[in-house]
Formats: sequence, structure tokens, C-alpha cells
Amino acid sequence: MTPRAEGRARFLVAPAAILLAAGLFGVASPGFLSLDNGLSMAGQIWILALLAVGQMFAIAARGFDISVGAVAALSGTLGAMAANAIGLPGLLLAVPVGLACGTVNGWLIGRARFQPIVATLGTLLAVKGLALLVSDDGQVVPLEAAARAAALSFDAVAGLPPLGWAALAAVGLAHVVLRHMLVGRRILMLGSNPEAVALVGAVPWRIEMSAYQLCGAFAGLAGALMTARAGAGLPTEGAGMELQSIAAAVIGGTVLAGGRANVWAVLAGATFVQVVLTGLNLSGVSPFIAQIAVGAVILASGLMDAGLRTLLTRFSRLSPPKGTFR
Amino acid sequence: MSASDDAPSDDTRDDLALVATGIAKVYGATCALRSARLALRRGRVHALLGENGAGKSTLVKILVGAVTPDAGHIALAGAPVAFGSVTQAIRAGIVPIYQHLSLFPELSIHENLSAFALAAGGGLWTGRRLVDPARARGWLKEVGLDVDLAAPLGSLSLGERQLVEVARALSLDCRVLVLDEPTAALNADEADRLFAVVRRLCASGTAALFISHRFDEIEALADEVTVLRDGRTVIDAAPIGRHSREELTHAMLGAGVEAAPARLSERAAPVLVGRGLAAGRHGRGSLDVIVHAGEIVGLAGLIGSGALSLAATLGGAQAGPGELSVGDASFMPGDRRRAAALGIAYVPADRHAEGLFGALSARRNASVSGLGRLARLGWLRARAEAQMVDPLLRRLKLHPALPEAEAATFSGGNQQKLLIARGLAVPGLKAMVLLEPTRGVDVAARGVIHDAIREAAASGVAVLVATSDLDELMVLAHRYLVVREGTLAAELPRSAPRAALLAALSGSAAA
Amino acid sequence: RAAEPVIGVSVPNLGSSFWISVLYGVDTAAKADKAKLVTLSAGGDGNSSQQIAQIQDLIQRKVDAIIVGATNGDAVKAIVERAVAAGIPVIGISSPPNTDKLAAVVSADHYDMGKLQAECLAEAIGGKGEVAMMAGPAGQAWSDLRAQGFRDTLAKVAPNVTIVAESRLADNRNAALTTAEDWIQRFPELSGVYSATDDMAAGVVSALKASGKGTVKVSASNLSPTAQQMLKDGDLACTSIQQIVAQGKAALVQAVAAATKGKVEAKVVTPAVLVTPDNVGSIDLSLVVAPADYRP
Amino acid sequence: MMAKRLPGTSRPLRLSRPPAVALVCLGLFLLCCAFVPRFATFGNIENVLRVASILCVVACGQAVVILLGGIEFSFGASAALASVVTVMALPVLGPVGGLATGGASVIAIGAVNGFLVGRLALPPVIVTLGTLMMASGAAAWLVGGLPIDAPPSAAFSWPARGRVLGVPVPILAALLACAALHLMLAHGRIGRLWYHVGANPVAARLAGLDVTRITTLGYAVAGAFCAVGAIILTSRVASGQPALAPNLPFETIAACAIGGLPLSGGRGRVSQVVFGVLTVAMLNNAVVLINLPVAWQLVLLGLAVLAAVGLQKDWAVLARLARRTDR
Ligand SMILES: Nc1ncnc2c1ncn2[C@@H]1O[C@H](COP(=O)(O)OP(=O)(O)OP(=O)(O)O)[C@@H](O)[C@H]1O
Ligand SMILES: Nc1ncnc2c1ncn2[C@@H]1O[C@H](COP(=O)(O)OP(=O)(O)OP(=O)(O)O)[C@@H](O)[C@H]1O
Ligand SMILES: [Mg+2]
Ligand SMILES: [Mg+2]
Repeated sequence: MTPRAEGRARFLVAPAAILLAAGLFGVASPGFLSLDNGLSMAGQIWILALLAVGQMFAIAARGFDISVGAVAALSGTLGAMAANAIGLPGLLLAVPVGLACGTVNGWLIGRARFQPIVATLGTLLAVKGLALLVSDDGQVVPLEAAARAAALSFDAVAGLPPLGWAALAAVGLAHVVLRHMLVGRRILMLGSNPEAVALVGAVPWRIEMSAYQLCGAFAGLAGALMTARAGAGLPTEGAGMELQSIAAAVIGGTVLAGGRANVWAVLAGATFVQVVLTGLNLSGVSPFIAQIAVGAVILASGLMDAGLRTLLTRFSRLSPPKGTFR
Repeated sequence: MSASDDAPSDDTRDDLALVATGIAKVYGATCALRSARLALRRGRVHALLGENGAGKSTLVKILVGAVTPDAGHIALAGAPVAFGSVTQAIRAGIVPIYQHLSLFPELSIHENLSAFALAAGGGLWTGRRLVDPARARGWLKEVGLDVDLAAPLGSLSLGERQLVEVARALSLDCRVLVLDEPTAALNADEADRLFAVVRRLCASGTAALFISHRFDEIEALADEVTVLRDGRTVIDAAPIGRHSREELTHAMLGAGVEAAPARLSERAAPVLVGRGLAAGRHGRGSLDVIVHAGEIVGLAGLIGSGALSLAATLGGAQAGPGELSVGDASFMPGDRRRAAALGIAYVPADRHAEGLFGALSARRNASVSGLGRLARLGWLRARAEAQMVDPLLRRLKLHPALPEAEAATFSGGNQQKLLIARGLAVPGLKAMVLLEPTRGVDVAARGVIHDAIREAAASGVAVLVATSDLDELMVLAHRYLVVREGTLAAELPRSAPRAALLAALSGSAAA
Repeated sequence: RAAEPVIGVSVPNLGSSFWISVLYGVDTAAKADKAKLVTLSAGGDGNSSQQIAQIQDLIQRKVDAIIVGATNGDAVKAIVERAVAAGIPVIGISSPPNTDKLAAVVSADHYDMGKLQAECLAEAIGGKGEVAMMAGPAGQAWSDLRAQGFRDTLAKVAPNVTIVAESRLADNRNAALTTAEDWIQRFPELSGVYSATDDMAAGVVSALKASGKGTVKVSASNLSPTAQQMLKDGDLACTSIQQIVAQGKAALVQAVAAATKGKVEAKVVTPAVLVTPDNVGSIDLSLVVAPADYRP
Repeated sequence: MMAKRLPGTSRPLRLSRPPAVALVCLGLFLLCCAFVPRFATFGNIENVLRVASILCVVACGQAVVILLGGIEFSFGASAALASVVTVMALPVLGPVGGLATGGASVIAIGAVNGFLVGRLALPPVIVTLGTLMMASGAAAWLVGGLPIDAPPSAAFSWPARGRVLGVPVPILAALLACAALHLMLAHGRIGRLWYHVGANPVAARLAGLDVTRITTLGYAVAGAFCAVGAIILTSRVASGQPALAPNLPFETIAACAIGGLPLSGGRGRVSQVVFGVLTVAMLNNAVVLINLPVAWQLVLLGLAVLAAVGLQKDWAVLARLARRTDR
């Protein structure tokens, strides 16, 4: 029972952290717990959520992807160009662009056996460069349909802006991919026991590649969202997002050693990070102090996870895990 | 059964299920297989023997399409085949049970049972690839497992996992069943269940390839035997009765069979003492264990009984209730660092996960517990290290004798020797706690390891061996402690007959 | 409206002397006008998404007016228009949101800052020779405009000066120092260096000094204490500034006016000014730069 | 990729085989000499070495963490904090005291990271990300976001600009750092323990090692290397900079990875770090000297990083083949 209990518990860290943070900020700044604020935040979390969900696939396959921010910027920019050429749906070009970047990462890591950090660092630099190339050294690409994009990004329909609903659907899709589709299951298998996947007849590098492809596609989607919210393609955006998305995915219970992940928990992890950011914004502390607080919060969520683990081991002392003696 | 034929090399017989000839495989600088031949017959269990590193697992991987051979031919029911992948082999009816479990700890048992279907082929959805739960439960029942299908595999013990791997093989339509050391992690009872399954399959015409280092199992199950030595077939499909154990051993490596344990003259002072300990999930913190100087205590228990857990506690590796002491010094269960400092060596059961430093050299693997003694002002004296460890490695006949080669590149038996050497190199060694010290280790290496254990005991070290291998227990221990459902069910003298031990283990009749 | 209006201030980056000085102006004026501030920094010039979310939070908090210095004028356009639609007046400052819905624009002309640098540097190097540009990060309005102003003007006033190198990756003092060291090796004939900020200029100056190239002229923008010192020491040919503290003050005044439905001046322009070692003593620093001990 | 010695018992003083990255590094050097204008001048090579030496000192720290199976993202931020602390302490403690205080703060952050990773088994990514945010927030908060200048003094500028027997101090520091790390890894007890913990922490615990202490010490030593780098950087920019070197963690990780250290831990040696660092430094120098537009600089850098690693893979294959034939 222990591993299962621990498995479930680790996915509860992020929701618990959200409640805790919401409570604290609710006391600190009264407006925080209002319905309006809840709705406004519900519109904001999706860029980070999509990046974190993508990151989750890479982490579940025992890797990670530090190029997601740059990929989002490039694909959002190209999406904006496509949207200007053929209308707003052209924004969706961001997804195949992200997928293509993910394919390169996946090929390098899965097939050419690069370490994930090297491969994605290389593509991070190259993709940043490409984004500048296509955009005349970083000039934003204003959307012609900016007004409609803004309406889709900010005007709530039944609680969420339409693009929020779309992103939620994409997260739901990620859940389906992870839980009910072969590719997701194979990613978990690879993360769980990389040596065994070949022995049961799978092709490990293809699985690894698909994990980074998913990661890239979700980064592309995040880029499209970014463009829609800004009403412009932002070629130099995205610095720092790779670390934020890794933090959100890990706070969301994704095991860095691979094999275990839960999309809803990752969504909760991303929400948590956003709650903290917004809460600090609204409480009006100095931006520098806010940054310190964000760091402390990331550490605290790690400590919470550790505390939970200890607690569980305490409780289950009489049934220690048999394979490993902790 | 064996007298029927004396022409094993006749490849044209129509009951031949699978014939592999001239198989060769080179890995970098190592030649795993030179020219191996193997012929399996329908309805027969075929044993494959060979010392650690002889190439058995490599041959298996080639048969099941996981590895492409450099040379050689494989014919399935007379038709030549060349598998590009495991999936193709499985489609052709060759079903593998691997030595190093090909299971996924984080996934559920149900998903693990469906792993072949999940891994192979195109398609989008997992749904229909998950095997029917009712049938899955049937297979689990057949191998004697009563577990929740939705539980993660990681919640099972090593032995239970092995049975899951066997159950998974049952899910496939099987013409040739390939078992690579399936019993290494099983106790006698579970092994019997496995054998029943294999026999039933064979009765319906399946050919089975069975790899094991245990002669009694081979004699109990196999109809024919092939012996590999250094990548070559040296005995080809001989009926099982034709060669004696000595002859087979000789064919494998040219060594003799090991001696029985020396008698313990008189009982010496207690060295390793545990009071109020718990054993596994049933434990209530009421067990006392005492191991005396020079004594080898065998701790026996079925899988899940708590024997390994109790042993781990005694070695300081697992936290729990109770108190432990060596000599005058006491320590808490789980304080492995203090235990090591007090001179208690510990050899874990799962050598890959808990024992080996795969990336480090053999010498560094062996010397890790004695580093304190090798350091002068934080400076490690390389020569002293070699002087401390190399004689041990030589005595344990490490093969190949390359103390500076990475541990990951040694075969299982030799990796195990590294862990034993590490134990022997503990400064001020007073007690050794060994869990499954020869799991998956060939006869020769096993003899070497047993000799080393006996020698240590003879020099006054208190030894506790926890093992699910009754033979091992009987050649090693001076006294048996039997753990059943978390209690010390019986203490038996060295002279106790095998039947009494078995009875105590399973709790069937009065011991 | 409440007696004490709440004014949101959203700036790209409080790690730059420019925005800190803006904020100082806003802050001092707020103390005088009894306004309450909510200050948010996007944490970097490239963090438009973060700034959008922050402005969303300010709308959410129903502040009475918002002062926005944009990471990118186009990127925050949509959200700023939302704020205006929600009845919150928005005042653009320095790099204003690219929309005509603003209640007021307090502008600082980045293009002119580059222009002034070009005129000064061209004169300092005698109208000919090689010049390198420490141009600041790509894709940011302030750095792009300053660089553009420099390039355009230089081509006009000193056609014999060639721009031999341009770095957009070096955006802090250490990186600027390293890049300048490399340039000194690559272009031994270098006679002048443009730098988008005074902090980068400090890096360039220490590289030049360390390699005995003290004769190479350096121009900069902004006037932090570091730049003042460099001017006094003669390390800097000139620096182009805006009266950013004054702008900050003006922005706050406009914001309060807009919040309390008072009279708003739609366009406040404070021209860019060139500071040289000669006139540095006569500049009213209180309009230009925050005191060294100011903490946002 | 580690050198495997033959079974001889005594070990004559013999240089071990150079790592694969050495060839890549050499190739890049020749390429730069041939095609990059003014690359092969004395002054430029000294520049490259000076920049490489700072990177190298910090990369030595990163290497320790990577050996332990971890990763350090907080180096850039703690170096920034160190510079700020140094300059703030300067009026009170003088140049030496100030620099020492700054250095100590980096070591302290490293030790905290190590404790959280070693004792509480938190993922290094999360821990160092957390301390990254905190340190960089603290650095900015202390000085209000702006750099503060240090009063000019010879002692203060010595770490970056001084020379000992004609050798620039940073280069000397890098040599000493490499020597120290080499001694620790190849001959020291602590280095050996790092290898063990990095290779298999569970086995290390069961072998009786104090994993918590070893890990904490490892991160603290890594912090000490970073502290030396931070001191040189602070002295170099002669100011307290809240954004001193934001790319430091990535550049050091890249250097180690290009050098061939697996991020899974337990493997690696100093020469790999050195060549990895040289590769990174030469690349950074070359893109500036070639003077391409920024977009192409980035694309080129990215491709070069990938090529540097990719080429090693091919070279490793060749080396294996060569070894097979000479047996
Ligand atoms: N992946 C590999 N890479 C390199 N060498 C290998 C590899 N697999 C096997 N070998 C080599 O091939 C030889 C045969 O290995 P194999 O696993 O077939 O032995 P085995 O007979 O199964 O041994 P054991 O009884 O220990 O299971 C070994 O000595 C080993 O050096
Ligand atoms: N990376 C490698 N390089 C060289 N040889 C290897 C490598 N990995 C495995 N081998 C070889 O493969 C064979 C199988 O090794 P393994 O570790 O599986 O031992 P084992 O006896 O099969 O272990 P177990 O006791 O778990 O059954 C060994 O002979 C080993 O030398
Ligand atoms: Mg084997
Ligand atoms: Mg074996």
C-alpha cells in the first residue's frame, strides 16, 4: 500500500499548497479571495499551465526541456504571421512549429543520445536566433485581429475566457494522452524502466521522441496563447519560463526520475505558482521582496513534499517497502 | 523419458520447435557468443547451463529478437527466421521471461501484464490493449499470486514481481517459452508453482528453454540440457540423465563441487544481538535474534514472511522498533552508518538498486566501506587501497581480473563478488549480514562466495545469512531461524532434515 | 472616489536605473499628492506576458488609474485598452502602450537619446573612424529606438564613421566588459563606442582602461551615480538623458488628475538632454535621477 | 568515457587518455585560428583564457554538484548576491574583508542547497531554483535594483586585474581550482565519496556513508568554487551587481555537459571540465569576433553546442574501434 499511498499523496501537494497560499493571501489582501479575482487568475494561468504540462511529458520520460520558452516565442511569432496572412485561425500554426522544434529535441535526445540539457540548450539558443531572424531582430508582430484575439483572451464566458476554455481542453487532452493513449502509456513505461521497454518490444527512441514532441507542441500552444493575449507575436519573450515550468511540473508531483505524472496535479502546480505571483502583486510588496517570496515558496513546496513522504514512512513503518529498504 | 533418442544433432526431426546454429555476438571488446548451437523440441523443457558470463542471456536476447546476432541462423519449426524486433518474435510465438525483470514499477500490475501489447504496434488508445481483467486474474492465480490488479507493481517484492513476469508470459500464445533464470528470486514453493505452469504448457506442445544455476531445479524440470562455455556449445541437447552433476559442472568450468560446512566446535560469545525487533509488515516488535562469534545463522522465510526485512534491520539498514548491539556498543535500527562503523557488513538483496556503484571501478566498489582506514588527512593512498582490496578480489576469483574496470561491465556473479569483498573489507569486521548472497550466481562463483563466508566465520565473525534458497541454507548455516508471518516460528539445529525446514517455513505440520 | 486614490504602476524592469528613477519621480509625487501606489515590475524587458498578467491584476484590483511603462508597446496594447474599457484611465510613460486610448502620454524620446549620442560621439572622435555599438537587448522599444536614432543620425552627421560591430547579447556590465575586451582585440583601430545604458558603458570603460585604450570615446544614456562619476573622471564623452524623475512626477500628477476626473494634460514632453563633463555640474539631478539611497 | 587502466597493480606515473572533448576543443581552436579574424592574436587568446578561467572556476563547482547527481541553478544569483554584499561591506571591512564576506555568502547558499538535497532528499532542480529566486531577489533588494560602485582600490581590483609572475590572477585561480578539484577527485577521500553518492545514493547509505554530510559538503565546496568566481567577477566589474552573471549556471552546465560529464552523476574528471570550458569560451569569443547579426550569432552558438557534443559521440565510437584493434 505504501507506494500507492505515496503516489497519490504527492499529487495532493500542489492542491494543498494552493489552499494554503490562497488562505494566506486572503488574509493579507482582502480582495484576493473575491470571485472576480478568482476569475481573473483563472484566465492567467494557462500559458504556464500549458508549458508545465508539456514539460511534464519530458520529465516523465526522465528528461527535461529548457527550450520551451524560446519555442513558445518562436511559434507564437510565426503563428502571428500566419494569422495576419490567413486570419485568426492561422495562429494555430504555432502548434506544428512547436511540434517541429520538439521533434528536433526528441531526435537529438532519443536517437542521437544527447543529454537533454545539452540538446535543449542548443535548440534554445538556435530557436531564439530563429525567432529574431523571422522578426527583423525582435520586432513584435502585431496581430491584425488583435481586438478579436483580446476578446477571446479576456472576456469570460461561463467563468473562463474562450481561450482559457481552449487551454483547459488542451490540458484535458493531455490527460487523455497520458492516461488513455498508447503514446502516453509508453512514455510512462520508458520513464519507469528504460531498459525494459525495448525488451517488451517498444522502440525506446521513438517514445522519447514523442515525449519531446508533445512537449514542443504544448509549448507551441502556449506561444499561440501568448500571442493572443498580447495581440502580437513576441519573438523575445519566454526567458525564465523554462525554469518556472519545471518548477510547476515538479510541484505538481511529476517525479524527476520519470514514470509518474498526473496532468491535473501539474495544472494545480501551475495554478499555485500563478496564485503566488498574483497574490504578491496584489499585496503590494516590493517586487524584490516578492521575488524572494516566490523562491521561498518553491522551496516550501519541496519541503511539503518531503514532509509528506516522511509522514507516510512514519505511518507505514510496520509495512516497509520490500524492494528498497529506506 | 530420456532414452528415446541419442541423435541430438539431427536438425531435420519434425518435433524440433526451434534450432539456432552458429550464433555469434560481439560487444565491443567482449565476445559474448562465439558459436552457439541450441535445439529445442516441442513439449520438452530444455535446460541451458553455463557459468556467469557464458553467454546465456545474450543467446536468449537473440532468440527473442531483442539483440541482432553477428552471425548464425535460427529456424522456427524448420523455417528460417530473422527477428528484427521483440514484437516479431512474440508474434511468431517466442515468449520471453527475462533475467532482469522487464517490468515497470510505477505502473499497475494490470498494465504490466499488458506490457507487450502496450509496447508494440501502432494505434492510438490503450483501452483494448489492456488484457481482460478476469483473464489477468486467472494468470495471476495460476502462478499463485493474490494481488490487486490496480496496485502499482512497485508495491510487490522481488519474488512477486518475478511471478508477475511469468504471468505476463501466460497471456501470450506461446510456442517457445524462454525463461532466463526465472527462479533466482523465487522460493521453493513459488518455484514449484512456476514449474507446474511450465509443465502444463509443455504438455500442450510448447517448447521451453530454462536457464538456472540450480541443479536440483534443472533435474526436477528439464528433459534435456545444453551447456555453454565461453560462448560455445560444449554439450548439445543431451538427455538430462546422461551426465552427472560433476560432469556438467566440469563441462561448464572444470571445477569441483563445494564442501559441506565445518562443524561449529562450541558456542562462543554473542556478537550481534537484536532485541524487540519487527519483521516486515506483520511485525510487532518482539523478536530477539542473537548471532554468536564464528557462527553462521541461516534466516529462512518464504517471500513476504519478513525474513529479509528482519535481516535488513539486523544489518542496520532498516528502521523499526527495537535495539541492536555489537559487543558493548549499541545502535538504533536504521542507523546504517553507525552499524558500519561498529564493524557490521551488509550485503543487500537487490544488488543493482542497493549495492552496486555501476559507474565506479571494481576496486572502488569493494573498498568503499574501508575508506576511513585508507585516508591520511583526507588523502586516499592508492597503494594501500589496492593492498586492502586486491587480495580479496583475487581470493574471490573476480573474473575478468580487472580491478579498475567499471563494475557495471561485470557479470552478475562477479558483481556479487564485489559486494562480498566490500563486506569483508569493512574495518574491524565483527558481523556480516547477507541477504540472498548468491542470487543468480553460478556454481563456481557460489562456491567461492560460500567459502569466503565460511572463512570469515571461522575467523570469529558472526554471520547471518537470509536466503530463500534452501540448498544454500543447508550448506552454509550452523543453525536455522525460520521466520513466518513476522514471527520467529522455529529455531532448528544444523542437523534438521530438509523436510522439517520446509514444514517450518510453510507452517504446515509441526516442525 | 476615495480620498486617497490608488494608482497602479507597471514597469518592465526595476533592475535598471532608468525605471527606478521613473519610479522615484512617481513616488515623490505620490507622497505629495497623497496617492497610494501599487508598483509592479515585470522582472525583465522580455516579460510582456508577465506585464499583461500584472495589468490584469491591477484591473482586477480596481485601481483608480494605471501608469504603464511598456515592455513592448504593441504587446500590452490589448490589455491596456481593456483597462480603459473598464473605466480605468491609463497614462503611458517613456515607452507608452501603443494605443490612442491613453488618458495621457508622458513621453521621453528614446530616439532622441540615440540621436544626441551620435552627435556627441561623432564630434568626440573627429568625424571619422570606427565605432562599435553596445546596443542593448534586441526587440525592446527603448534599446531599438535609441540604436535607431544613433544609426540614422550618425549616417547624417558623420558619413565617414563606420559602425564595425553591434552587440545585442551583452545586456549587463560583465557581459559588456567581456564583449568590449573582444572588440578591442578584433578592432584595434576602434575610436568610439556607443552604449545603450550607462551600466553597459561602465563595462566598456573598464575594458578600455584595462587594455590601455583610454583614448577611445564612449557615449552612453542615463545618468546613474556611476555615470556621474565616469563623466567627472572624463571616462565618458557624454550621456544622453531624459528628465525621467520629472516625467515620473508628471505621470503621477496626470494619473491623479485622471483618477479624480480632474483636468488631464494629454501630452507631456520633456526633451532629451545631453550631459557632458562640462555641464554635468549644472544639471539639476533631482529631475533626472533617483538618489543613490532610494529603494523602490 | 573514463579511462580504464589495464590490470597492472602498481601504477607508473602515466597521463590518462585525454577525454573526447579534447579533440573537439582542439578542432574548434584550429577552426577559429583559420577562419575567425584576429582570433589567434596573443591579446585575444589571453582574453579567451581570462574569461574561460572565471567560467572554469565556477564550472569546477558545477562539476562537483553534477558528480553528486545534482544540478546547480543558483550560481548566477548567489554570485550576484556576493557582489552586492561585498560592495556593501566594503566601507566597514575593507577590500579583503568585503570580498571574503561576499564569498562566504555564496558558500552558505551552497551549504543550504546541499543540506536540503542531502538530508531531505529534495530534487536539486527545485532547491537550487528556489535559492536562485531568493538570492537574486535579495541582491536586488539590498541595493534597490541598481548596481552600486565600489571605490577604486588596488586590493579590490587585484583578483581580476592583478598578475603574479606575469600570469593574470584569474588564470592562476583557475589553475589552482583545477588542481584542487583534481586532487580531491583523484586522490581525496571526499572526492571518492562524491563519486559513490553520485553513482548510487542508496548503495552509498547502505555501505555506511553519511550521505547527508557528503552531499552538504559537496554543495558547499561547489559554493566555494563559485565564491572564488564571484570574487573575481565582482572585482572585475568593480561594483555590486544584482544582475552580475545571469547565464553563469547555464554556461557552467553546458561546459560540463560538453566536457562529457553525464548529468546522472558518478562519473567525470577535471580534464573534461577544462576542455568543456575552453570550448564554451572559444565559442562565445568567436561569435563576437565574427561579428554576425545577433540572430545568426545565436543560431551559430546553438548549432556549435550541438556539434561539439555530437562530434564527441563520433569520436568516442572511433576510439572504441581503435581500442579493439590494438588488443
Ligand atoms: N550489452 C552488453 N554490452 C557489452 N557486453 C555484453 C553485453 N551483454 C553481454 N555482454 C558480454 O557478454 C558476455 C555474456 O553475457 P551473458 O549475459 O549472455 O551471460 P550469461 O551467461 O547470461 O551470464 P549470467 O549467468 O551471469 O546471467 C558477458 O561476459 C559480457 O561481458
Ligand atoms: N555496459 C556493459 N558493458 C559490458 N558488459 C555489460 C554491460 N552491461 C551488461 N554487461 C554484461 O551483461 C551480462 C549480464 O550482466 P548482468 O548485470 O545482467 O548480470 P547477471 O548475472 O545477469 O545479474 P543477475 O544476478 O541480476 O541475474 C554480464 O555478463 C555483464 O558483463
Ligand atoms: Mg544472464
Ligand atoms: Mg546471472
